[in-house]
Amino acid sequence: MNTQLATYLPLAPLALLVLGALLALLLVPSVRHGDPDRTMAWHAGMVNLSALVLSVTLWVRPVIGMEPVGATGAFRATYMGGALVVDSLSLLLVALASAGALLVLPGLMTAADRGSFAHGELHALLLFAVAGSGVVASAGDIFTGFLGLEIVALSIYGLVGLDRSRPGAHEAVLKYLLLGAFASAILLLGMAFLFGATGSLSLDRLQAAAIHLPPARHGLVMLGLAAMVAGLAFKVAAAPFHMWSADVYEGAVTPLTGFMATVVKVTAFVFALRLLVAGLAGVGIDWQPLLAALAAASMVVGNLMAMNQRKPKRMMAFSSVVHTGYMLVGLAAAAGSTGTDAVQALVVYLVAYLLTNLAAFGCLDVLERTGGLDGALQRSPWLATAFGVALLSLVGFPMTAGFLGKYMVFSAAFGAGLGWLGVLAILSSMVSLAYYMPLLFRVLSGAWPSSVNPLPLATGERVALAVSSGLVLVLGAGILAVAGWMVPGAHWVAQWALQSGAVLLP
Amino acid sequence: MLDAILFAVLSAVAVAGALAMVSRRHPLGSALALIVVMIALAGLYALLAAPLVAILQILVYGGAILALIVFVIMLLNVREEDLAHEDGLGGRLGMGLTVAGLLFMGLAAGIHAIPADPFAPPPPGFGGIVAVGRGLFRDYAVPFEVVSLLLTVAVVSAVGMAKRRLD
Amino acid sequence: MSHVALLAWILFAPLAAAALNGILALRSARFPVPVEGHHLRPLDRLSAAIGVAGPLAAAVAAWSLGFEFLARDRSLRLTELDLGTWFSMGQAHVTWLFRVDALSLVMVLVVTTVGTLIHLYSVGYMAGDAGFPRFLTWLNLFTFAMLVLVTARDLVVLFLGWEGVGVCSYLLIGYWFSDAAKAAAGLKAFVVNRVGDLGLLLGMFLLYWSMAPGGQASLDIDLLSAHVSKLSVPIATAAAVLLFVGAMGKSAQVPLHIWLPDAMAGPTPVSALIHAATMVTAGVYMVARMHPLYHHAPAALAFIGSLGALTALVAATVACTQTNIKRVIAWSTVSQLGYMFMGLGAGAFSAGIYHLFTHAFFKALFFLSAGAVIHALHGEEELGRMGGLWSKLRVTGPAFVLAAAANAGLPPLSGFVSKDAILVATWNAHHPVWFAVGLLTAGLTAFYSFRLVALVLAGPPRDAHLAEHAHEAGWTMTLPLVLLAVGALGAGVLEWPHELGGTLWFSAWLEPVFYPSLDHGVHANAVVDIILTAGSVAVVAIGAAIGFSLHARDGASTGAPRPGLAGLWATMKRGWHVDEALEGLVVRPVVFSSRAAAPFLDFLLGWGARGLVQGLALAGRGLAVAQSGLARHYAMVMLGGLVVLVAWAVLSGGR
Amino acid sequence: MALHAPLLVAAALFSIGVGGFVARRNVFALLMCIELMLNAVNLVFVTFSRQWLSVEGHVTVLLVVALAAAEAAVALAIVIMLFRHRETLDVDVFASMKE
Amino acid sequence: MGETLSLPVWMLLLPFIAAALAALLPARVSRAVAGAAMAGELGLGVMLLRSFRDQPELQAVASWPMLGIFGSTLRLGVDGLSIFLLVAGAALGLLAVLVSGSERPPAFHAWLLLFVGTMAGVLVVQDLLVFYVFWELMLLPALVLILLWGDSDRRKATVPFVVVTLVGSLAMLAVIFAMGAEAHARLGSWNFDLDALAGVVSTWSASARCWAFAGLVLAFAVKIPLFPLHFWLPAAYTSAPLPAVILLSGLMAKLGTYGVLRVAMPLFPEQAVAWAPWLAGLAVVGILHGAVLALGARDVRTVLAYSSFSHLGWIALGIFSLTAEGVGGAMLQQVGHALVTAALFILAAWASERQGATQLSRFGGMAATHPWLASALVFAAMASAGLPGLNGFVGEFLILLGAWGLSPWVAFAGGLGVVLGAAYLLWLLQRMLYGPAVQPAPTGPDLGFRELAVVLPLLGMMVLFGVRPGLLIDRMKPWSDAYVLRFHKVAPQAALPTGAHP
Repeated sequence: MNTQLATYLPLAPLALLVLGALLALLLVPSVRHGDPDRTMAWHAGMVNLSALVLSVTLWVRPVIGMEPVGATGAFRATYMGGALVVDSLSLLLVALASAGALLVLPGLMTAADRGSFAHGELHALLLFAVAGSGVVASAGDIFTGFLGLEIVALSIYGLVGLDRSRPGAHEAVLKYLLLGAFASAILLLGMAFLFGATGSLSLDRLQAAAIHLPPARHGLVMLGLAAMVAGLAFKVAAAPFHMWSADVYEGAVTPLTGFMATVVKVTAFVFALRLLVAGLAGVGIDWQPLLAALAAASMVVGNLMAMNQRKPKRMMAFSSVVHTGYMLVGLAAAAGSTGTDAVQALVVYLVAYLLTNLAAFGCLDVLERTGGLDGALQRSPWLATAFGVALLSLVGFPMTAGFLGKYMVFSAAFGAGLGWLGVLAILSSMVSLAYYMPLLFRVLSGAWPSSVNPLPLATGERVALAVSSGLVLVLGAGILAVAGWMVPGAHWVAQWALQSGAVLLP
Repeated sequence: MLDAILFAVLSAVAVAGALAMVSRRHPLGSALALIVVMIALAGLYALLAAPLVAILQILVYGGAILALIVFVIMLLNVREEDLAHEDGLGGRLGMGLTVAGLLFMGLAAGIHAIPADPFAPPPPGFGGIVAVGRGLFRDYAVPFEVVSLLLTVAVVSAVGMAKRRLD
Repeated sequence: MSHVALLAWILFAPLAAAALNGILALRSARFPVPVEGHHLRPLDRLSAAIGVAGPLAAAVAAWSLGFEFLARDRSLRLTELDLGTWFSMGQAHVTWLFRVDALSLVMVLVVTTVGTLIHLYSVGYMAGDAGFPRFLTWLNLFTFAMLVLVTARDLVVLFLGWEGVGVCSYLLIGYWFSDAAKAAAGLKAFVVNRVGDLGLLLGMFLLYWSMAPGGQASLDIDLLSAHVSKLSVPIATAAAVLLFVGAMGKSAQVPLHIWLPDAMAGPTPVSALIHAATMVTAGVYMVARMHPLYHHAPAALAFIGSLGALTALVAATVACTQTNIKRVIAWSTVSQLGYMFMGLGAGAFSAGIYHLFTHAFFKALFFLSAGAVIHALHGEEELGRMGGLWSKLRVTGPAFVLAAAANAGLPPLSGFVSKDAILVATWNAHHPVWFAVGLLTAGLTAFYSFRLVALVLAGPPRDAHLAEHAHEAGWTMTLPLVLLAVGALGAGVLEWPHELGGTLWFSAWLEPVFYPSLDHGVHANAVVDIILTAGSVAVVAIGAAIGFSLHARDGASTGAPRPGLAGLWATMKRGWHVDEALEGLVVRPVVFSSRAAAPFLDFLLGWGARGLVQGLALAGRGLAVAQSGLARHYAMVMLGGLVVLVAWAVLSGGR
Repeated sequence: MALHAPLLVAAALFSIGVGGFVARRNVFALLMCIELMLNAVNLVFVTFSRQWLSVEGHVTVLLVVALAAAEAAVALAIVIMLFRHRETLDVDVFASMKE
Repeated sequence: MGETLSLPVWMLLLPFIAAALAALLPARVSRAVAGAAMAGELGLGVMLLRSFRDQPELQAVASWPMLGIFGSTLRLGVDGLSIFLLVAGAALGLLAVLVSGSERPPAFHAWLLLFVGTMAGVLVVQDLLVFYVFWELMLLPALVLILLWGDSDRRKATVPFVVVTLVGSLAMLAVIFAMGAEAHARLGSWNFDLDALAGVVSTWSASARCWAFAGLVLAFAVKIPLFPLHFWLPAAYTSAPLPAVILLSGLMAKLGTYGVLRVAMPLFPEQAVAWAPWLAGLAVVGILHGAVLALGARDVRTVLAYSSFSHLGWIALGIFSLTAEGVGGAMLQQVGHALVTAALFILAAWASERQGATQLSRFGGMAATHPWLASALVFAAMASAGLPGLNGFVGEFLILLGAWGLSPWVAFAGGLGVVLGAAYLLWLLQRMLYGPAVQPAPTGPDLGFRELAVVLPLLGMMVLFGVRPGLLIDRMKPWSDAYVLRFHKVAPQAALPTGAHP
């Protein structure tokens, strides 16, 4: 195979996603005979699956043009003068995004069958969202990354707005769009100031400029940071920029909520990693307090709000604000320390969070669809088990992914001298019991109307839930590494996360 | 010197227009005020050696987007009672602008901290169509392409939402 | 047979009997056989044989050991049985070490001999009871525990016997458990005893830790006795008093005496064996056993003596007023125990032990004959329905009179000698008050003893029907009466005063034990002794005369002798309201806190914990005000956040 | 003409836009406030690229304009949908989900 | 450092493997599997005992290298403190399986095995992080067993239980992180090995060590439970199914005191010495409070639950006395009480199912109708009341002896518990067994062969350990002596008190 072409192979996942999305657009009108919905769904599934497989394969066996970075086996390939970057982190994000899309797809299809989605757009937009996070993953400069975030956002607007069956959808999309645009403007302002300080927005030039930045310009950098962090805080739903999330999560159909809560958030965090840890690593300013404050606020506010929620979905929304707080703890630690521990911890947490919430929202969707949570154990034990696993992981119970992530992030915080933040995080974990446990108890031992029949579950949903909750356990089994037993799945994740850290901090 | 005066006037017009836009009750009024702001901004761009941007500002903004907005307002043939009856707008504006004033003070303070070195004279053709075009299509091809993707997504979403039910 | 083997026999014969009987008891409880009349079922005969054989074997071994000792030099009268370590932690090293010396042997003889007789008696008394094997099981087990108590060389092992007898007494008092009141009486006995046991424990701890710094911490009685002189007097006193608290519980001294009268709920043999002859005297034995400590702590001795005197007097007054035959004897037991402690308090250890010895015989006799009376009246215990039984009960009657006389202390019976020894001792130890109290008590004792005789035997029957059908019991019951009567009559010989031409064999026998703490009180001015003796005899005679004459008349009531005394009489009959007082002071508060106070506290705790969560939730609701659903409010909050961030940037910016 | 003046003007415009956004209830007004904020951002970009004499700022401005157009398109679609649904342009009407 | 696989490791793995099996097999078989597994566990425990040397240090050590972020090396092993608890855990597990009805589903036995396994994990690991992991995992089986197979009011019971326990253990987690970070800063790598940490934290400031000690003690005090953290206990114990309650009160509670002995006090000896009197005071309050509550309780299981609370107070008292006698007594009592409480709960459950009720007001006269059951109950109650010659006594005696070494007043107050203990136990017997037979009269036969086979060994061991406690304490003595010596160093007066004289 032509080496010239082979050097572009790393771009394949991204290209695949974009082309897949555009192809979907072409398919929308053309598929008329047969079952158009299934066709579109298969298309979306296949594209995501192949993107996932491709990125994993590329991670396992890097090809020509991917130069190793550091000794961890991390690598990077750059294109068009650094405008496009493909490295361990970007491959991980693509993998996560397409995996997330795959896992919500069955739920979305069932929802679409019930609601009056316009299927064509549905799948096209889902693909566009994944492609958007692909752009974020390999954007060589901040502005491109920002555009990627906007692509994701616009497709989510569309996805939420497409659903005409839910009364809340319109309201949700309206709030989301208005506040989202507002936040984007703020973020852009920050970017402009950053541009003013460094004269460029491309990451490597930013890095170069940051290292010998005249102190006189620090003020400008700080200003830019403040605004950009505010904008990002909106995207990841960190207090006090979180308030949209509950309403939007409630308004959107549950699988979509799951997608928002996981893929979008993770994408935004990767962008933040690129900007703060990689881009401005060198600049002699310590903005740890900024992130720490946001983290603290998110944990406190999220907990206090979540305690009073009656609707599980809103509760989950606020609880995901709390988890944003935990991730910000990791980010703060990463911003403070020069080692890769914190970044690795944060990335592992991102993976754990993604899997856990996909499982949780998936189960929630099915349960709410059919007779509520109470006594689900009698109705369908496996579903209840999956939900239980997800909840325990949210609590951070050992042998679940949640514990692994929390362990690494918290220990990173303590290691980076953010002990107070670590203690606060643990306190918030205590408080979070107050709203997770009752849910678990309802599922395990609630009384259920015997009239309700066992749950009708589409095969796809079964598979999705099994995979997500199963992966939660696999990743959680990583703790077995304490006994020197490297559990394959968890070990790979840890490695991948380590390399992601390495590419950010060469 | 002339620049300074022009700059002062244009800035004044822009700010005044902005205030007008914010405080007009009827959207059409606000839209007209916005147009004024944009034209003034175009002037400022021109003063800042960005002729192409200035022109595009007038064309795209003044033309396309505003037209779109006005068009939609007309299309919906909004009657007076459909409008948000903005009772107590004054109070809300007062409060909003006060907080926004805090923001402004913060930004201004930040801006003041920057060393204010005067501008170097721009090289010939700076900000002209050639320079910007070369930048746009060579150095910044990727963002450009991404924006095209973005616009596609926007169209898909918009159509998906706006089109009537299929059934 | 070697001494050690004999000691082993003494200890384990009763235990083996208890084990075998236990199996029989479980079997007969699981597969009940109906009983008809006062007859032993086949299984009962077997268990009766076992149950009597056990203590009998022990008694034989004990006597042979005793004669072996007599043959030896007095300094060599010691035998030890070592069964290895019990437990060892820190400096606490406790061994299964059993020891018989002169003092222990006295107790062993009493326990086994009197015990055997009572076992035999109970075979007849309990015949026809459904739970016969169970009864003998507990009785044997009690014998074993009591023997452990008196032979233990380590305080902890002694404590094992101490609690063991307590449990057996609990089980035997509540033997007829289907009657809730009887079971409750057992419960009361056990709990009150536990209060005393706590004192005993704390006493041990104090001794232990006081020796610990020197590395000589131990609970071995002999080691303690050896090192006791190292203790400062205050500590010795505290320890002595704490130990004595244990004795107060076990030996029913005021105010821990309340359980003993209720303990009469048990079958009469139990009252005779446990609550008259043996267990209740354990406290006396323990104090005597720890005599070096008490000798080292005079204040403690004084306390003991005073409390003994008080108990003796109070109990005697109460005994005068009781109308239940067994309760009279029970109160008299309390009073006699007070006597013993008075003797110990006067430093006359051997006198105290001697009174214990004689008391075992005549009080057992007293109870058993009373039991025979009750048996004859088909379980009737109320004096109000007795009387005129002298003619009916040819054996029991005289035995009853003899027991009463000995209890009253009429010469030449054993009771006279021992009581006299104590009185003399108190005088010579310069405790005139105690002496006076003792004298008064002696009078009262005589009074109620003969009041009892009169009410039971003399005069016309108060209940003709009952008297009509009264009948003498079988040989198993009368034989023990006779033998015990011999004991009550003859035991006095062992300590017959010099002045009356006797020799003090008993105190001589005990002297090697008590040698360290000089056993004064016996060798004193002979003239004084004579006078004191004469006085006491006079008082006793008067008391006896009044008691008999008042109640022998036909139609004599069991109540107050004359109306004027009615109020006082009632008070005394209620035991001076000690029971009620303790009920109000201790039991009520505990019950209240268990029913109300403690649960309420827990309620508060749980509520507080829940309140914490509620508080957080409340704060959340406060926060939720901003979550109004209005986009522009959200935007306002965001703007606030942005302002703060920008402010931070500006303030921390320039550097 | 120094660096500060245009930046201050931009800051002012941005703040006014923000103030309007938190105050108004009419959808169109809100959209226009966002447009105003974006324009302020553009001014900042232009100013700084004037200072750095780098064309990157101009390019970015053009892309931001496109972005604004995209957002406007979606926003107007939503407005149409909502108006079709609820016959109003008042944002405050849409507050069914709260707490 | 030892090999990678040793007896303790097998004892740790066996329950988990068996649990996986039991979950998949049909009900009858799964119960057999569970029983066999527990029997095997017990066998392994006996083998371990036979090879055990009476020495203070860790034995049968296995060790693995750990992944860097988790620490350096993982050590597993047993010593005088843990070995008998480990064996008792196996025995109680076997007991639990024996008394669990054959109608129980496979999942039930699987969870039972998991419960035993996690507790074994807590007992054998020497690495604080892994200790924490097992500590947390232990909660899950308890929770599930109560929630799925408990009584009607189980929901109400479990919420405070779980929440309080988790809050406590998260406090411990915070301390663990702080110590690990200190080790990371000092040694350059994460390290949670207990011995390593002991060296690391000794340099902390006094206040820091105070907070850390407080956090650890909080976590363990909840499990013990120490007054005033006991409010979750009665509901949890009374609503749990019998096999679960055997493990709950038999072993899980002991793990609280075990944690204090193993983790909290060795890491922070000065704080332990300084706080000991206050903690001992709390323990005494717990003894009395529990006893008083048991006196007033109107339900068999409630009485036993409070009695368990009171007895755990004894153990805690012995530990905090910081004397060889007290600590040794506490260690002995940890094992002894496991026997007694298991027997009591089992017998009470059997009595209740024959009576068809658990409220004491509906009991009475059982000694006449079910003499053997009654005799066994009286026997167990006497053992629980600390009757000399049965296994309750020696422990209580040593504990009180040690407590006097700490302060005579503590010993006195604790001693009142002896009186109250007798009171509530006899009062329980009085209401259940004595008095006239009630209506409706208890039904069903007296103890059958299978039941005797379960309960007789227990009673036998009570006598055995009552008369020859040396079988246990001779193993424990070297450990406890060495243990108490540590506190000599920091405060001589605490280690060998002369007993403050009144």
